[in-house]
Amino acid sequence: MLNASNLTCIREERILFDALDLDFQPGDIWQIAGANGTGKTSLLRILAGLMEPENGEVCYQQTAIQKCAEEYHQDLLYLGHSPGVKSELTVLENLKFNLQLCSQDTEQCEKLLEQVDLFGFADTLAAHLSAGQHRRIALARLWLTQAKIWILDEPFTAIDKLGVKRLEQRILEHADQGGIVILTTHQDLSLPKSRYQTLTLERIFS
Amino acid sequence: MLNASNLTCIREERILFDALDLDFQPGDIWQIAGANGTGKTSLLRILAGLMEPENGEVCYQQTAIQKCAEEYHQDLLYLGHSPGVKSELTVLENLKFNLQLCSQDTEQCEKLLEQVDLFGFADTLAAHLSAGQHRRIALARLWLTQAKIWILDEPFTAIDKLGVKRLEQRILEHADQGGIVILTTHQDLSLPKSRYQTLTLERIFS
Amino acid sequence: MNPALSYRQAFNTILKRDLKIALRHRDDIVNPLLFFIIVITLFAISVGAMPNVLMTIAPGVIWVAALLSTLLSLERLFKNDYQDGSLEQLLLSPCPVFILVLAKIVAHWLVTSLPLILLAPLLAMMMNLHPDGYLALFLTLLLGTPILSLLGAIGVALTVALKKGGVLLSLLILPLYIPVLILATAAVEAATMNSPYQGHLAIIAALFFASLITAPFAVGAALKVSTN
Amino acid sequence: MNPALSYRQAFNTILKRDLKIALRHRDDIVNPLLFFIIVITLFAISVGAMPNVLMTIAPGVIWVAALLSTLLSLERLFKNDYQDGSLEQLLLSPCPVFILVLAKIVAHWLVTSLPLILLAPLLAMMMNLHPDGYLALFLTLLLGTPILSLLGAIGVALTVALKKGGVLLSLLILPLYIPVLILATAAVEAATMNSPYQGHLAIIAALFFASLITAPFAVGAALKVSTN
Amino acid sequence: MWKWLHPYANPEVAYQFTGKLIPWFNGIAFILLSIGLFLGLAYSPADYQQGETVRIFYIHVPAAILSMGLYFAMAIAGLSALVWQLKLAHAAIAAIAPVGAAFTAIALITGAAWGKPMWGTWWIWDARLTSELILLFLYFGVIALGNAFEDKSQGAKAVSVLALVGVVNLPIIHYSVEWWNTLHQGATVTKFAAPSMAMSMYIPFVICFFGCAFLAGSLICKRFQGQVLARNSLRPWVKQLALAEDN
Ligand code: HEM
Ligand SMILES: Nc1ncnc2c1ncn2[C@@H]1O[C@H](COP(=O)(O)OP(=O)(O)OP(=O)(O)O)[C@@H](O)[C@H]1O
Ligand SMILES: Nc1ncnc2c1ncn2[C@@H]1O[C@H](COP(=O)(O)OP(=O)(O)OP(=O)(O)O)[C@@H](O)[C@H]1O
Ligand SMILES: [Mg+2]
Ligand SMILES: [Mg+2]
Repeated sequence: MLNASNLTCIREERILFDALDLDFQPGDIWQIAGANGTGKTSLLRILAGLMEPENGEVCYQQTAIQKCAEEYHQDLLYLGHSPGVKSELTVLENLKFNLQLCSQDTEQCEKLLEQVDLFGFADTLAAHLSAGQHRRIALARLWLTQAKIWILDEPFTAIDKLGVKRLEQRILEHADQGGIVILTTHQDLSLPKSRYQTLTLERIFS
Repeated sequence: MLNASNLTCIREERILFDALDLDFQPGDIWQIAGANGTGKTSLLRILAGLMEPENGEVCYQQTAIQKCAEEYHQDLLYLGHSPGVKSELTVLENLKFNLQLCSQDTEQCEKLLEQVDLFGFADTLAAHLSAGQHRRIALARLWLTQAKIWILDEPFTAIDKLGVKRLEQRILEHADQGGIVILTTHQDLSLPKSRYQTLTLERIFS
Repeated sequence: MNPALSYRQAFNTILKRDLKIALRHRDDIVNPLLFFIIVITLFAISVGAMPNVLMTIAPGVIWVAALLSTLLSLERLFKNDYQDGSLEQLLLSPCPVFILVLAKIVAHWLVTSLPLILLAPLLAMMMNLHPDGYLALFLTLLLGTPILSLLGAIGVALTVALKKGGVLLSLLILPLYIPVLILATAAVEAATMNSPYQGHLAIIAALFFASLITAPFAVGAALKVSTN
Repeated sequence: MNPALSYRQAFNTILKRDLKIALRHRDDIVNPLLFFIIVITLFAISVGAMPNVLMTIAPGVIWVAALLSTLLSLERLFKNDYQDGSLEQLLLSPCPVFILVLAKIVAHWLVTSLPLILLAPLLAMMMNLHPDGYLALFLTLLLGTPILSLLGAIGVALTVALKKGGVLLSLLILPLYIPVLILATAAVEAATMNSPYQGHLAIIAALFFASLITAPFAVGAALKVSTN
Repeated sequence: MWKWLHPYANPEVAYQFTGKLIPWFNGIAFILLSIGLFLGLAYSPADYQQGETVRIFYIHVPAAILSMGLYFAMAIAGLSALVWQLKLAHAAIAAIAPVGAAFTAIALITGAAWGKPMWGTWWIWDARLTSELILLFLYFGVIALGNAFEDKSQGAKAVSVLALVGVVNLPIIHYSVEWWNTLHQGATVTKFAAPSMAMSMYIPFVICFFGCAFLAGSLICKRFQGQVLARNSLRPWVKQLALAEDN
């Protein structure tokens, strides 16, 4: 469904990866692994269309993603290092805004709050949350989105153990329903080994 | 050496912890555990003297830390969620600044770079590093400091596995030399169980 | 797949969010306004007790103050969104970028320039502006400030990812602002002397429509370049 | 335990770092300067071809421009450091905070105000300032701008942790700035009329020393409150 | 002195103490103001230069002097908040600021009203007038800064710093008439040695002044009580108080 061919990425005159071919099929979970600075984030941003590769192209349903931006974005959910939570808005307002942008009704909010364990914080400003709670607001989107392709850059950062478990469950559920999940993390996934593939980026010394 | 008595912390009218007594002895490693938003960061900030508790006091060598700020700061190293790395400076300049503030000679830089696996990035602007590399600059201080008390808030965030291992080793080494390490992390420490104590903060429902 | 958002809805959602943030923050509204007032009062204080001097420089001072306060509020337009990652999310939304951008610019104008326009008569009074100039001042501000916001947005979009954005911003957009400034002050001055100023006003209106139509696309393109 | 840093060294280290960042960034230097020039040119443009009007308002315009550009550059003084956590680290350093703060303020002044002072004569020429006023302008700027930086730092330190810092900042420090503004413009005006202005200058100098001695402590206290 | 003051540093004691003061302050203020205003507005002679407008004097000057005095009191509270960590001083600052702002506004308004007949203009940008206006802005700054912090005690500390810094404005206001040549009247009542003013005006003025001062005191005590309650809302004695109120 989503595939990349011959991707090359060069940053600051350092080759991060070269002639990378990738093919993501419905139901896949991919973990992009690798040491710090090997280009995981760069790869995800290229796949999401936020960055242009030095070479190669990314295709969604056989069309280059630049050409079908509207459909691709409809089907894509990308969460980066900074996840676009507005500190000036309360938790509820943040969630509602996300819901509205997906044109869903805003009644699920209560349930959502519980799902990400922020119950009772609905009217707290996001600025007044702890690091983990702040990220949870962004992660709540995973429970409400209908996008098929999830690209998650270190989704487990700052999340406690119970939270990580719930997230993993949600990811598995999504893949079982025919979605694609591409994520990076430095922790080990506790999913069954057979359920996910790992792509390890190596540092290229040039 | 460092002890806290009767600490209470209230944020946003939520009691985070109440009447907490702590005593840290040379050689101790303490992991502060707990779910998101239970007050780990708040506790560390109180211990470092960056925040005032609602009640209670923190003493260093039997003196309240407000009263002996200069000595305490001399012996303290605190790394928070955002670790004070200047994006506008290069890696080397960042390290040198840190060295100078500890009035150490700036010749160790090369070695330090290797220790945190940033060799070859000396002249890269910190803004152009990956998330993990950015944090490594701050963590480099652990290798050059002579402070006895380390307070580390989620030091392993965004660091790859090898990096985490090295960090843990360094922490152990420090404790063995009679230092105190207080840290939070949502991952399990791979240190021998007997070497560290865990304080788990619970959510108080009021 | 859920039904795509209609353009109208998308526009409204963004507009509402930005207005809400501005109202919450309050800063965004009060700041430019306060700045506007401050610049004018400082002038009144420092030029001091010479009412006739004040009178001659009034149109200029008021317009310069309006221009400066727009210039300064512009940085906020995309900066916060860039830093907390919301901008990426907007670019990844299925809606065409220019609609979202337009919504953000409209919100910005509503928040920063509108209060300023409403307050201008009061300050004009403080500055001893000739009564015939009031209408002209109001009209030029009403047509002129949107141009400032629209053009400014292009500059901000180009510089948002740069650490050293600020300088560039002023350099990029000031040359574009100066014609508006000259036209507008000329119009107000003409009005105070009771000569016709419709010509000036027509040119400003033309500039307004031209920038309304082209700026959102330019901003969209610039944002894509910036987040790369 | 390593020997504590001498105060001198600590001061130098911070000063050097801040200057380096400013030179790297360049923004910090060029921005206030550019703003200063812009305000003055815009006035010259909009007040237009009335040299004698320009002449009477010149001291006021130049000083207001200097004041505004200081005001705007102030936010940077601690904001970046607060956001990336450096501020916490500074507060935790074994040196007394007031030394570090003083170093930061000095760096800020060197970077933002000094270029402005050096450029002022040129702009004074543009504004048709009476030749007798040059020396007074230079002296008042030299003594006055440090006061602006010192007092401003207190305001910034108080508001750095607040989301809605900007407005408050102006509200807090402008009252403190206005006496300096009045004194300075009065001095320059006196000079252009060939009357003595040493009295004004003496008061400005007194204010300078008073703020030099007290402000760093106030800033230190304010920063501690802000990071709480 | 500390020993004597110490019991009053307890919020509950302070709350009750100010509660007892309020009726006294109210009474004294009422009596003094009625006498003073009667003497001033009806009894005392009109000025040979200024005519009947001189009667604004009996409001204008007490308000102006109090606006400065209250600021000074606030600064002292700020100092004790910072130096001795006195939590009650936080409440005191928050109590004084709006009252002070009100008196400043009164001084400005009455001054402007007086200026129109005397100088022919409501407002000029002269040193005393400007610095009094600055004082009003300083009060606004203090109030706004206090409100901007969600955390009350953090806000109070920030406000203390600001209040202390703002004190520099006071000598500027007071001496502005000597430093700059302005339209505004020089020191007449505040020259301690020999008030250069007729006794028939001086006595009503003094009575008015103390009347205003006690009025301010009573307002401040009232606000202080509210602030103390708000800042101690989690304490048992406040809860008891609230319960007693309900019954
Ligand atoms: C808006 C206009 C005015 C303002 C802001 C203002 C402000 C003040 C202030 C702050 C003081 C107290 C000074 C001190 O105690 O050091 C004061 C005192 C006084 N004002 Fe005004 N004033 C204004 C207009 C006037 C006018 C029009 C008059 C009458 C011609 C006047 C007569 C006085 C007198 C007689 C005193 C007592 C002076 C002393 O003994 O210190 N004021 N005013
Ligand atoms: N700046 C702030 N202002 C007000 N309240 C805050 C602020 N930061 C945190 N809090 C509140 O304090 C509580 C504890 O926050 P803290 O950051 O100490 O949690 P934590 O244990 O470090 O969590 P995490 O694991 O997510 O980092 C949170 O519930 C939050 O609501
Ligand atoms: N904004 C940038 N500008 C220039 N170069 C960059 C930028 N961000 C990252 N790089 C470079 O690209 C390389 C890869 O960065 P990337 O963020 O993709 O790494 P990563 O694998 O995500 O690392 P981490 O595990 O630390 O998040 C890094 O070596 C860095 O030097
Ligand atoms: Mg990364
Ligand atoms: Mg935390």
